[in-house]
Amino acid sequence: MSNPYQDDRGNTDRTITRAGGGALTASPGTKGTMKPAEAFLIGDTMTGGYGAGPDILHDCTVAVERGEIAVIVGPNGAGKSTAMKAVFGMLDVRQGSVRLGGEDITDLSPQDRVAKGMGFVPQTSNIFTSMTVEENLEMGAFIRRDDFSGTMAQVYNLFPILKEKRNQAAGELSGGQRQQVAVGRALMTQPKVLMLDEPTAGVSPIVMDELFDRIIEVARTGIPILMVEQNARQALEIADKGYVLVQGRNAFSGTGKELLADPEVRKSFLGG
Amino acid sequence: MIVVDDIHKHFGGFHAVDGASLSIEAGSITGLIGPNGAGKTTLFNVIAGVLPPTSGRVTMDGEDITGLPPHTLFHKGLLRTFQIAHEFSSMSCRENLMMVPGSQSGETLWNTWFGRRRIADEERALAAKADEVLEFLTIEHLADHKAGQVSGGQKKLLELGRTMMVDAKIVFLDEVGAGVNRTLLNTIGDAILRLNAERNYTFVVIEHDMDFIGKICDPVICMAEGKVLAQGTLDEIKANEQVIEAYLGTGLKNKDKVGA
Amino acid sequence: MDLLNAFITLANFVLIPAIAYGSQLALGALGVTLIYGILRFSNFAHGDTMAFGTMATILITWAFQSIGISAGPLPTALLALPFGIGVCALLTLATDRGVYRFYRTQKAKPIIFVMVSLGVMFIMNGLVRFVIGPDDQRFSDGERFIISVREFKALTGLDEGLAIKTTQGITVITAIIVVALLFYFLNRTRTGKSMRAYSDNEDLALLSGINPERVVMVTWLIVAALATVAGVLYGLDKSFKPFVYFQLLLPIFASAIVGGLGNPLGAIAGGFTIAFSEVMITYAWKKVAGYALPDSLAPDGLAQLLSTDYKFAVSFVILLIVLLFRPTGLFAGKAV
Amino acid sequence: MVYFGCIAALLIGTGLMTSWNLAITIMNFGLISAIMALGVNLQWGFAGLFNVGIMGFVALGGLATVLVAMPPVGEAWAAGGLRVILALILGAATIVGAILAYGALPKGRVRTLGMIVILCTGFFIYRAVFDGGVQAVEAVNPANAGYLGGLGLPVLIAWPVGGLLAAGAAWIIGKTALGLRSDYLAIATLGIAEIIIAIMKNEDWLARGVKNVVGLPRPAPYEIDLQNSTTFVERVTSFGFDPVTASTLWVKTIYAGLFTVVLLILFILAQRALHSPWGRMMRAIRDNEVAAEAMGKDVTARHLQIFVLGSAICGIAGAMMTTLDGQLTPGTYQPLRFTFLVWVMVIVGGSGNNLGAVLGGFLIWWLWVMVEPIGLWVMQVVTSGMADGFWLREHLLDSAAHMRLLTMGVVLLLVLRFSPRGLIPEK
Amino acid sequence: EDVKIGVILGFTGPIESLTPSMADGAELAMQEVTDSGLLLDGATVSSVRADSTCVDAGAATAAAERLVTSDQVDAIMGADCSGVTGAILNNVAVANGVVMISPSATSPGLSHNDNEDNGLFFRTAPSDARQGVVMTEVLMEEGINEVAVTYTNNDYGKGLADSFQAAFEAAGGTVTINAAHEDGKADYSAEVGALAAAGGDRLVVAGYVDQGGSGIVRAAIDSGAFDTFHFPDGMIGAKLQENFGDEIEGSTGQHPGTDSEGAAMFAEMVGDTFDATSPFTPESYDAAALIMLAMEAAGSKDSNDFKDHVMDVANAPGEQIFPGELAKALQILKDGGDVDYVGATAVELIGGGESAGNYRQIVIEGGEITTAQYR
Ligand SMILES: Nc1ncnc2c1ncn2[C@@H]1O[C@H](COP(=O)(O)OP(=O)(O)OP(=O)(O)O)[C@@H](O)[C@H]1O
Ligand SMILES: Nc1ncnc2c1ncn2[C@@H]1O[C@H](COP(=O)(O)OP(=O)(O)OP(=O)(O)O)[C@@H](O)[C@H]1O
Ligand SMILES: CC(C)C[C@H](N)C(=O)O
Ligand SMILES: [Mg+2]
Ligand SMILES: [Mg+2]
Repeated sequence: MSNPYQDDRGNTDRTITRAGGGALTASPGTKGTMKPAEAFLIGDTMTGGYGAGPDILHDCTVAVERGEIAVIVGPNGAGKSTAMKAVFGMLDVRQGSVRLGGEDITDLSPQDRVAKGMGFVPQTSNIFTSMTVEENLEMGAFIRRDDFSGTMAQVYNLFPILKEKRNQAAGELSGGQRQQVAVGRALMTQPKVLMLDEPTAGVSPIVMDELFDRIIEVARTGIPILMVEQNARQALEIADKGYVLVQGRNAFSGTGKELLADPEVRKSFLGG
Repeated sequence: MIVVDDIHKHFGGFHAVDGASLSIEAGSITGLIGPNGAGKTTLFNVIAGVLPPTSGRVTMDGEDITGLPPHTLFHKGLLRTFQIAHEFSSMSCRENLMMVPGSQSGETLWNTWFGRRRIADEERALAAKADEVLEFLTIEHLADHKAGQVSGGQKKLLELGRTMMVDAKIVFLDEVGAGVNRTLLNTIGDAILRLNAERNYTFVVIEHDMDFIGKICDPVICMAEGKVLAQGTLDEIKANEQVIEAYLGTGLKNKDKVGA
Repeated sequence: MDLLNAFITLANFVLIPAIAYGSQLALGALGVTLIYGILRFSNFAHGDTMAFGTMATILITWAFQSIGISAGPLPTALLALPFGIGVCALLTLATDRGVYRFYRTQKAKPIIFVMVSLGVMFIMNGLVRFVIGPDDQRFSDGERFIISVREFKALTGLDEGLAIKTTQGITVITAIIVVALLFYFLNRTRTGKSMRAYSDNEDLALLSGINPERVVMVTWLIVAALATVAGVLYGLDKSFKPFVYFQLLLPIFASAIVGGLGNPLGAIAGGFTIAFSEVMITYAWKKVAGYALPDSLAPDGLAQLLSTDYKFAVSFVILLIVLLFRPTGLFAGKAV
Repeated sequence: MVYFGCIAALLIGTGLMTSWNLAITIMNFGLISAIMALGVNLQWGFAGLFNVGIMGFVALGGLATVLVAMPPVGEAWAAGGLRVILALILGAATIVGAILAYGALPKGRVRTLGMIVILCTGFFIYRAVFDGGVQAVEAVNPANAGYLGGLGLPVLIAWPVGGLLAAGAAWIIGKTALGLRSDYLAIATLGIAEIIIAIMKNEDWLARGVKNVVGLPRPAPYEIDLQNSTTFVERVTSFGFDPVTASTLWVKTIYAGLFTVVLLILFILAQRALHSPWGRMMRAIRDNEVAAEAMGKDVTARHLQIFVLGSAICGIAGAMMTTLDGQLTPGTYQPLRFTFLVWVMVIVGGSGNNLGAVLGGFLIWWLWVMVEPIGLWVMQVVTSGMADGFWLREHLLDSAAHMRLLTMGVVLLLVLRFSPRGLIPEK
Repeated sequence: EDVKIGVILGFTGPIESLTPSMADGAELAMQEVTDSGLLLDGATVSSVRADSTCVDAGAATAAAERLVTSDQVDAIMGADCSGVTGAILNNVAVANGVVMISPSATSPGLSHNDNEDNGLFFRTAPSDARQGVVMTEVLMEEGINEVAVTYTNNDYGKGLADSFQAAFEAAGGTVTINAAHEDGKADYSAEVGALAAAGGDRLVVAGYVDQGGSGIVRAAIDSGAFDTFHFPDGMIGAKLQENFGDEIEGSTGQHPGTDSEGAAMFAEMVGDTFDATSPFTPESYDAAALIMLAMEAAGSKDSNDFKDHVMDVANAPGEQIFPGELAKALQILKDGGDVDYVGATAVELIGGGESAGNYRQIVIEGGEITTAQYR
């Protein structure tokens, strides 16, 4: 915290309110090529926005299966983060529903979703800046009652730099290091489903590769991963499923390979 | 243009920048890469006057600028963006841009009371300029949105937009690309090239996206552990063993596990 | 011998009172600092919370005294203390429910909280006077001194005496215990860490499965306990008077801030800084110098740097100097 | 606008229900409060500076009225006035010398030692000269004078002078303390205000300290003179007014007119400043100092500027208030009344908004004065059902005076509850 | 007809614990008069309370304004603290021509030389200039010629301490230190430390018994700095006995009062409805009584009429009137006689309408406040 120029003193993202879901109307069928109704986690035809503001999502659907990696890509401001927040219950879903393992969780508060095993790394202010790296990780494991030292060792293994800086306040880390702490924190939860909002923003290529490696591993242990990525090409390469959001709507969906191959997607979102 | 001479920056016992020396040619677009925590942002902060160096010297066109406050450097034509977006959250995006130019006559209290005509004219020109920049960044529809309520990537764009509001000599960009859509990033790259060519801006760019670096940067400097590790064209750098080991890596190991 | 006399004089008039007063301030400042650290606002109602808790304790003490319960040489109030804490906790929790929670869900700015706490302060202020009146109340009983001046002189045969009051002793010991406990609690226990996490980044805490309402509740409970303990100890040592408790707010805040807001250790350091600067700077060194120096050098005047009129001013000057060199207090506090 | 209608209605209501004299009195203090709120809003609402030392600047304004308007005390000047002034100059010279030495000497032990030596010798010389002078001055007719007096100028001059005095103090404070953030700045300013007030309380030679200066000259005629002036009496009786009431109303109206002019001028200036690039720059600084600094804005200088301006406004208000009171009583400058109440005004009105601050000034002041009768009335209503002499009734009625603060608290909470960003929020 | 008297005292603020009994004292007199049915042919007297806050001149002025212009009181009993009293007097009382009798504003600054108050202001407490002299006499006779002084830092304390120091030093005594203390503060060790270092045979505490004054005494006793004290009026009250009892055995003091046994009668009359010995409570009774007697003497409740009669009823010649004898006084006045109001504090108004100052010298014996003599 002693360096005010790097600190974004948490809690600046005013949108993360405990709104805890909203008034629901029916979920009017789904579109898209997949059958998300069977998916493990699904935000089904969600429509909603911030506070009393206009709708930002329009019938937007994102879903992820057990053991799968689903990636959301799209231009800035498309509503990717908003979709993630909606799935996590941090803003009013005015229409549509969110289901986890077949159970409708639209009305649950974010805390309750955490208790249900959902883990989330927000795009901004995603670490406890005044706490040490190790305490950040411990807080990740807050809901766990078992011994989590094993998981912590794994995280340190994955991000060796964090082990080095374990007793340093997280706010004093470099941008990429913070990102690693944030992901590490989420991994500590041992979630049933992991949601990552741009986990690789600002991390170096080598760490990004490792991160993706690890994400693949995690996914292969059966934990579904839903993530937003701007490093879209790399992300789609490892994705089982990809969503392209444009202005709050599903523009394209398909497997990662399909999207990578789609010339229009390449041109508009992957930088040619 | 900028010469960094043996800069050290210590936080307690930790040497974030540990004797970095480099020079930036006028008119170049220099890429600065390096592993997380290499000290790139810290070096920026030292150059831009945000952090006082523990030792060492920075000169700009031969003039010693070590330790000058950021606002003085701004008026000397040295601009920077922040890795973590520093928008003025309760102001609209347009205002975020309009506040940038220095020496506006409306920033003198006396004029706000007695020179209102002049201010009004200036304001119109500024607003037009700001809208132009917003349009360029593809966020013209957000002109009247509070900057605190736009998406993460849009904030980064705004961050870049501010440097386009004035005539800068040298601009330090700290990871403009992180969180920005790749297609747009390409456009930004084009803009940087154009500013460089047409207005002769010098750029120093921190970025982790090698495609982007490759596209726009000529000399590339790689830092690691607070020191300059290597310098040269991107291809040279990419071939450097040390750089590969510390920074670039060798790609995914679990590629085989990727599904269909 | 003279040197010893000099030291005893100094101890009696400077060291002991300053240590006791410092501990009282520290206990108060702990409450302020905790709210600042975790709920992130300066709670102006703290002085009146202290008054309320003390009032509850006094009423219970009186009840005890009237039915003949006592704690031997120690003040009866210590027996009543847990009940007083309970009542005070009920009040703080009710206030939180009725008042602060609304602004929390609104994500109001800290300044709004400060203003709200000002409103709460007014109300508690009225409440306390309403129940027990504006007069001062004495409720201490038991043995007054651990050692009194007379006893000390008799015991040592020195010219100068030294008095240590029971309440001073209790205050200092309590302060040490409370700080140690609090420190342990915040840095070592799960709940404590979750409180720090909440204070750091409320939203992220939520995402980690921390229940914010629980954190807030625990905070208020601890604050109620701290406020009551601080208030009762102060009241035992001096006397209970609602207006004085309101006035205490200023030195308490000063302590919390010099120490570094949000930092429990800072609260302690701050309390002692303020107390010592108040007592030392305006102290007239005449007597001490008279003992310590040879006769020829003994001062004629009072050897006082500044008159006591400037006691407060001086402690604020010290505060300013500390802040100029350490802008977030002695122990690097937070800034909202 | 609706709100200002409400305020007008409140004042007129007060006038009708109680008396016009009371209504105008409240309005006069309301005008002054509005000015103070404007000053604080400038600092907090525009620039995010947490100044809790308002009472100090208000007190300095008050001091200015004495220094400007009271007639000089010749004997006191003769007795030791020059000596006091000389001492003050010596004191200032010591500090300047120390600062110069700090710059000149190389860092290290020499510098520390040098500073200590300069400061200590300076202090002792200063005390030696000063104490004698002060004693001489204070010995001159202590019950009624015992101070140097003022310049004997018209009291209206004291208003700008009060502003200047406060601005000067603010400049010194700003130079040293503005680097501090939020609550640290708050306690620093509070501390400095306490110091200012301690000086005003204890330096009797300056303005009689706690012995107060009474009978300050007024910019308006004395009611008594009006009542004794036949033209005035004839004029008002011809309109069918009671001369006593008319005279008191007339005097108050003069004050009200003067205050309104000052408020309007300041309000317009503040409003223009806010809605200009300057205001935008201030908001940017408030939002994010680091970024503003990187965008070429000299944050420190701007902060200093606005701190000085806001404090000057408080100083002007302080001078006006002392003029209205007709006396300087340093003991009244208590943080609750002069700092926190003003803050409540700003926040309730809506910080960052000049209109809001003005509104808050009026509204909160009205409440501050009127909650007392309101509280009593509430108590009477509550107890009306109880039997005479019933202990609870007695107790409640006895405590009615304390309802004042309680009511104030309740109102404050209610306002903040229903419009947490103030009545007229920043847009 | 109904007579209204405004009682403006600091019900909230630093002397809030003194004011309830002061107001009760004043209202007791009003009740007595109402019950007698003799004032202005059977007028009832009612009291309208207002809060002076003791320190906030602005609020006090507004409150007084309300009393005078809205509640239309005929006279004001108050205010308490000298600061707000001055403000109310200048801004409200004089402007509206309302008589004001303060029971407790003792600052010498309120004595007026010329007629700037239009003859509207009186006070039943003596100016502190006088008390300083009396205090010197008491101490000198006790054989004490070296004392330390601490005073509450307001016009009362400062004025008293200064006038005492002047008198005491003129009489050949030494004041080792004359240090202020602020009321209502949390801790007084610094003050006591300085006082102890300066030393002296006795500590003069010119403060308030339920304010800083007690805090100083407490700290001084506990640290063994002083064991005997001298108390002026602000310190003498039931609280003193209650708080310290025999810990201050042998201490001395004085406060306005005479052997006219008025105080005792007052105390007896009050019984335990409120604390009759609390500072300025008898003065308050007297202030209210004077107002009403003057009204009767003038045969009018208009301030401009009865202001000239206040001095007459307060001073000789005439029949002496003690607390509880207001009915008798009213009757005498009604019959055209003359009264000399003595009241609870042996009221004697001099000069510009302030109390001449008779003092009761006390000594603490057996933990009780006992009368040593009157002067
Ligand atoms: N205020 C501080 N206190 C202590 N250490 C710090 C502080 N600021 C930065 N550091 C350390 O200095 C090192 C360099 O940080 P810096 O932000 O310059 O890295 P970077 O090269 O910009 O990395 P990235 O690519 O992740 O942004 C990091 O290891 C970081 O932990
Ligand atoms: N707190 C907020 N209040 C109101 N509108 C918001 C808020 N946050 C974002 N928006 C708006 O919602 C839209 C979608 O924002 P979102 O953050 O979901 O974009 P995104 O797809 O994540 O973009 P990026 O890639 O830049 O992070 C944007 O147009 C933005 O202006
Ligand atoms: C009631 C007392 C506080 C009044 C005091 N004697 C004064 O003149 O201020
Ligand atoms: Mg996003
Ligand atoms: Mg960086």
